[in-house]
Amino acid sequence: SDNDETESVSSEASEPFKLGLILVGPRDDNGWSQAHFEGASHAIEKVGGEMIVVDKVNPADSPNITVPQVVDDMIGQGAQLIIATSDDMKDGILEAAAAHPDVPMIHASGDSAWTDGKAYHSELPMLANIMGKMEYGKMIAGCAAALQSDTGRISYLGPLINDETRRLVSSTYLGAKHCWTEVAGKSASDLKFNVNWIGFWFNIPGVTLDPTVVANEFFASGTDVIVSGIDTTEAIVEAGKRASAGETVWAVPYDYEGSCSEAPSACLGVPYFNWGPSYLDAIESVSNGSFKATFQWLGPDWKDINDHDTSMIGFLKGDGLTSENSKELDKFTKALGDGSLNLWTGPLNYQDGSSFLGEGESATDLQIWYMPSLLEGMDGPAE
Amino acid sequence: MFVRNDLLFLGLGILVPVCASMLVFLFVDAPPLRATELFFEGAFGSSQRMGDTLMIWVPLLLASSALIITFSAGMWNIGIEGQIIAGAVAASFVAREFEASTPVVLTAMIVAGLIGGMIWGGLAGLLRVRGGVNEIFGGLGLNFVATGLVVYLIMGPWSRRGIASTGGTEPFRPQAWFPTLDGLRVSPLSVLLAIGVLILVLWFLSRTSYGLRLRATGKNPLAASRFGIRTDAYLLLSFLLAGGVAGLAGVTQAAAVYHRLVPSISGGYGFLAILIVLLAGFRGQWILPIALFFAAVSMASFQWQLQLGLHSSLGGVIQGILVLSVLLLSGYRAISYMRKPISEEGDA
Amino acid sequence: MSLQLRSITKTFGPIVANDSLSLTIESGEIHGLLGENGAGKSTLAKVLSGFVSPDSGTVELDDEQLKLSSPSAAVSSGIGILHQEPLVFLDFSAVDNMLVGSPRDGNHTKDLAEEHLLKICEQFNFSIDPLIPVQKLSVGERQQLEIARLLWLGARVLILDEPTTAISGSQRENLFQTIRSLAEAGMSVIFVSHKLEEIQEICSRVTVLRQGRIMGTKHLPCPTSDLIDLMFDRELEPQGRKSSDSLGSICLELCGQKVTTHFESGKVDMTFRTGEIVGLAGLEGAGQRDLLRSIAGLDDTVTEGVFFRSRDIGDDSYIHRMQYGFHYLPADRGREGLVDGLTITEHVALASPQRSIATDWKLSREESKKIIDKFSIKGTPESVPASLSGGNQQRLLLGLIPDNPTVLLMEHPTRGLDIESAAWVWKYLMSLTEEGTTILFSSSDFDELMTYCDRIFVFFEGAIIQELASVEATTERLGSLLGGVK
Amino acid sequence: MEAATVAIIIASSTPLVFAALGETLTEKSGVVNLSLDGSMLLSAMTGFASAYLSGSVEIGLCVAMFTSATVASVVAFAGIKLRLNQIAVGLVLTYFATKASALFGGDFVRKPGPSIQKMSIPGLEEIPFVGEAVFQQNPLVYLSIVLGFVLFVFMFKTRRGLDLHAIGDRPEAAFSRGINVNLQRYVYTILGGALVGLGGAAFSLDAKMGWSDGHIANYGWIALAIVIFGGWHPLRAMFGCYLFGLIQVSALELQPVLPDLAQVLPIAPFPLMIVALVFINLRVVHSVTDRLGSIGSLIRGRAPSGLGESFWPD
Ligand SMILES: Nc1ncnc2c1ncn2[C@@H]1O[C@H](COP(=O)(O)OP(=O)(O)OP(=O)(O)O)[C@@H](O)[C@H]1O
Ligand SMILES: Nc1ncnc2c1ncn2[C@@H]1O[C@H](COP(=O)(O)OP(=O)(O)OP(=O)(O)O)[C@@H](O)[C@H]1O
Ligand SMILES: [Mg+2]
Ligand SMILES: [Mg+2]
Repeated sequence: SDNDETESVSSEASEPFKLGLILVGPRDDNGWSQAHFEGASHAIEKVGGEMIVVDKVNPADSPNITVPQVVDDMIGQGAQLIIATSDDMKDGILEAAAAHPDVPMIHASGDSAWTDGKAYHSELPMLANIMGKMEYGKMIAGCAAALQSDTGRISYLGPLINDETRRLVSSTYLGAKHCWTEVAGKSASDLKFNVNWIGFWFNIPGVTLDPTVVANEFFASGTDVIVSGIDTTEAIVEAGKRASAGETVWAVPYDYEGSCSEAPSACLGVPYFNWGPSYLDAIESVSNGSFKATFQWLGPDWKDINDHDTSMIGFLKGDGLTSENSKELDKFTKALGDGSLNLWTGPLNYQDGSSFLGEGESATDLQIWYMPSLLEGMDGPAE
Repeated sequence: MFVRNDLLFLGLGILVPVCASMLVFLFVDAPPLRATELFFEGAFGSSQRMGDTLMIWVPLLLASSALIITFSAGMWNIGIEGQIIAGAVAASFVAREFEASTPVVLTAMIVAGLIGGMIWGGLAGLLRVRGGVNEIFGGLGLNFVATGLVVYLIMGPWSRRGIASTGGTEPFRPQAWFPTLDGLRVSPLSVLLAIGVLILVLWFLSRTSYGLRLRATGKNPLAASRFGIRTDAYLLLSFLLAGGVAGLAGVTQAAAVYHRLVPSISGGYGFLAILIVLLAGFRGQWILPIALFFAAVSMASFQWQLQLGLHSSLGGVIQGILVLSVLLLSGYRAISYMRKPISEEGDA
Repeated sequence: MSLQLRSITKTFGPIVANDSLSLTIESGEIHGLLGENGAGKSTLAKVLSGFVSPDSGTVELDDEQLKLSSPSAAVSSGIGILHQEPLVFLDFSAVDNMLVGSPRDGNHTKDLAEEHLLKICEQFNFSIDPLIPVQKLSVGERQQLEIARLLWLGARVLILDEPTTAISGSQRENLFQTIRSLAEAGMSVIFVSHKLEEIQEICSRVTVLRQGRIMGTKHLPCPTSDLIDLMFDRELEPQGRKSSDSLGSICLELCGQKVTTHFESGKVDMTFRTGEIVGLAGLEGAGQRDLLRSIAGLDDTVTEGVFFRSRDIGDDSYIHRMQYGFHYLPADRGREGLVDGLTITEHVALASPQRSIATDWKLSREESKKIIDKFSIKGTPESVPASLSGGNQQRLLLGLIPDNPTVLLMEHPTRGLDIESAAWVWKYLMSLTEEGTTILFSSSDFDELMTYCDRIFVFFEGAIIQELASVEATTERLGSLLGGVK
Repeated sequence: MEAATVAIIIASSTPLVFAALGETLTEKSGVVNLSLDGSMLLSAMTGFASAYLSGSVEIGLCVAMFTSATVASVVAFAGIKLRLNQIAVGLVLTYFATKASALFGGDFVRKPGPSIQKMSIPGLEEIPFVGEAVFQQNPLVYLSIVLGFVLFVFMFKTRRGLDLHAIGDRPEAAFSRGINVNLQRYVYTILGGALVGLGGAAFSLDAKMGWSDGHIANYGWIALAIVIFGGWHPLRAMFGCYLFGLIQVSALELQPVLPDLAQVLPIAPFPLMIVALVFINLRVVHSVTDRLGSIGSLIRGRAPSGLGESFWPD
């Protein structure tokens, strides 16, 4: 099986750039890890370098390798930039960065380099963070779900619970609520939005809940659109299976541009990360010595959110979406882009009814990033 | 001629797995020679790498030590994974709850791990002796329960603030980390612990009267009871001891490897250890090298992935082939001996 | 119709179980096979029923040669065997038992089986509910079931190997009725037994085996003494152990002790004195083993009313009684006596009461060396039971007897030993009695019993039918008592 | 509970049913094939891979059955011919097959491939509740249910079934009745293995729709446990599988109520099964079940006496 051969492209540069990429899942998961893998490959091709990839770096799949260990070995092989691509690698990458303070590293989805963040590590000058403003992608996803749903029952297949997942599921809800009430003009009370958490980013038999079972249970309980928040594609697979059996159900996968391919007709579209450009910048800054421990939280390029060279966040519409819904969705996306529509505006309450944003108040990045709870109107545990 | 036969089988025992492995390499089109080279580099190439190999060696040694105890009593201790986990949980509890100097905390963690493992092992033993539940079934069940327990703790009482993830608990305070020499990840303490325990276990089994009675029970319970041995008590004892030793593996995993509690803390080493002990033919002295070899393969497997881009489970396949072929060969050998006319019965 | 055996020979290693036996059995005849333990009766039966293939020799039924390659082959050629412990399936119903392995053709269906069973039941007045699980049937009924099955499969020759050792008197009567009427119906029956009385009762002829050879065939009835002469070789009467005066105080008492054999069980009231040697004679399963085990306090036996030095030890476990110096020497060395896989040294360590945690292996090794020399065991301290011959295993068992036991309970103490070493062993055992050990042992060797016992109890069907002082014991007397003839 | 949920429980338990039935058959004959967890993974992989390459589900099913039949035959050969400890061999094979499935399945991870299509049964599907719960499934589900009853009839109502009990319970007696014990043990072990393979395929071609490393780990162990829990009785084993599915689903329903435990509840069946066994083994209970006759024996459930021991006529 040569699908996981180490990428290597000859280059005119004296000695080619070496990138070390640490993935939490398999590089071919049609989701989070594959998005990173292809983004990085894209970037490394551009500069003509080599990439050392280790995937499935998590205690369940690889009990005998830890992040610091991988980092050591990568540096040993001359990696000039290390990218650790999971929130689960936080402790590991911090330990490694402390051990190699002068090696450029990126922790995708971390906040250790955010000066006003809660977990700022001033002592790590070379550990940067990159994350995309997936909130927008999720809002679009939520909108698509609401537009297409007949029953008004939308379920979110959640991974584990933390700040990131709370803000993403909330964004989905905001998008859904807006399009359900404002666009489709139905009453808010008819919209049921619930979330179940499996306990990790992907299925670990015996440890997490089985996403396939969860998805099934969603559909059985009357849901007709599942929005996936996990790294892998169980939701869309289940939706496809039921759709092919004649049921009118859909799903919105996550993370990876290509993930609709597992069941195109049941796919309403996929909000995805396009890591290529940001990784390319990072590589170049390393080569010209300007790399610094910056915190980047990048949004879409509103000119064309699906532009591979410029947009960090994209949304690729799926065949499941009817043409008129697709038009509505474009309008919605445009409104988000030109700032005429900011869903993070009050009045908004938390699940428990306490106030999150007052009338007319709109949320700061800090408030959004460190989302402490779910929003009023959503069902499901918040921690 | 028996000797010649032995040599023949020894040769085959080495040759067959090696050839099979080479075939596998070719199948996944990896250069066998480079892979072999990487095996040594990856496992022993640098002090760092050796250290990492030892890091895998430690839990394997401890788990194997636990298993020879139960095997000596004629029991299949499939519950070992759960016993490792239980030990880790108990140790983590100490690490989280007690603030004290490193020596104190570590001692407390080791003791706690020992007890935790004993409890879990004891449960399997009780089920077998009192409940009439076959130890394989009971052990399996307890493994799942142990995982459930860890997940519950990690998601619930011991979860990180504002987070509900099976990813793991907060890292322990540094006082609860096994000390390491700088530049190495492996803790000399855990290596000493593992070797010490193995020696202790072998000593117990082969030198003490309790060990002797335990072995007698395993080999022929009926005859053993004729010698006045309370066989049930000894079955239980074997599970308690094995559980305790396995619990120590849990301690090292938590305090010397992950420095926190994760659901898969046992790393499947318990199961792998079963293979090691089978391969060692239940003979203790062989466990040291075989466990080391298995650890080396696991490390090499990582290098194969890193440098040849091979699949991470290649190492496991090779380990499997090795044990399977040796097992089958031994069986073939046994029956080919049986065919020979039985030596003279009776005496004049 | 007649069954002809031509020079059947079967050996197991050095043992010649059957030594070119030739024999003819007429149809309608009930032919007895007589012989002491190990004479070769069962082996012959197994050869005929296809369980073991003979080294040489042929079997003919109506002048056509039979291929007895397997049990089923034997059955299909008309020879069926009824084992002492019938090979039935306990969880199955009676009819299912008839069905298993029967040919799959129109006339071997479940209904026909049931029909046939009921017919047989009524013909020989058995009472077996076709649907009852075999577990619930007594051994006797299981035999009846097997007979019904064999008849159904068209057996013309029926072999019964010690069919009466495990069944009650009434069942035996019933069985004999059945056999007789089968014979009248022209069937040939081979009846293996030790019990002279029975042989006399139903056999028309009897063949006596000794050490695998035919000692003779007699028409019955004939004087029992003739049979005994054939079974056991006459020895000049050995003198008993005339030292009863040297006996000490009462050591062991049994009051209303029940001997729990699988069928009827007799009450026993007896007392044993310090230094006394008591022999228990009887056929396999006549009850002597159960008595020994219940005195030892082993799990599966009734042990009330046992008094050791006039204190009730009825409730004390086997392990507890060991502490009183009781020691039990089982007959089945492999299963119950020795732990295969452990060396002689380890056995010694196991037997010796260890106080310290760490065993002193040097000491145990020295100890085992001593035992090896003392009992002239062909082996080293490191050899395991499997590598020892039966005789040497027995020596090891004897060697493991603790230094001065109070009560020594032994099954067949010298089985598998040659004369000299047996004599030597007994010298050793008697020296123990000088120290005040009381010895109870079961044996099938008359000389042994007569030579070394102060008293002999003879068991028959789970009850003691006679107590003899060794001086009263003669081969004839014992032989006929064993057969239940007073 | 809605019919839809019942439908899910039945559908998601189907692979387990195949595996449990297969192992029941094997163990009835006196052989323990402990390799289930591995051979299910391996056959799930080969099944999907071949279906993916050939585009035909049928081929996938066959290959899957062949795969774990092969694994089973290794167990049989080692246990019967080589007289090795069946448990040891089973455990080693579990490990090997698991790793092999991951290694050789690399090219097929999360590839969209062919899958078994739903096939409602006209007429029956209209029955309220039952119709939706049972008769709007795919052929494999129907097969699993039918198989359960077929095996029941085979084991308890036919001559060959009788022989099967015989060789598992008292091989030497079976031999004396002219049954070729070891040959039959080979046959049943391999047949059972094939069913296990069907279970694996039921995962990759239906329940899970595709292949990814270790995604069905543990189900093999669960099946083995259910065999014991099922007291080596096909229908009781089937019941065990559905019970298992039920508890799994209820775990989800409970997540909002007790979020902490939601993760844990899916393993609840295990402690429950153990407790059940201990309870059944209690002397008191024995004395009751003994009186209950056939139902009692169903409740008690008994391991074949010759289980795990090799037999050879001398
Ligand atoms: N399978 C065997 N392997 C080795 N030796 C055997 C075997 N079966 C019988 N023998 C030996 O062959 C001899 C005759 O045995 P057999 O069982 O025929 O005697 P028997 O007359 O039936 O004795 P009993 O009256 O106690 O049943 C004995 O010495 C016995 O030890
Ligand atoms: N899935 C399973 N199904 C049935 N039996 C199993 C299974 N897993 C393990 N076993 C048990 O494995 C046993 C063989 O291993 P082991 O020697 O441990 O049995 P055991 O515990 O000694 O049996 P016993 O109940 O006679 O003591 C088989 O008898 C069987 O009961
Ligand atoms: Mg056992
Ligand atoms: Mg006999």
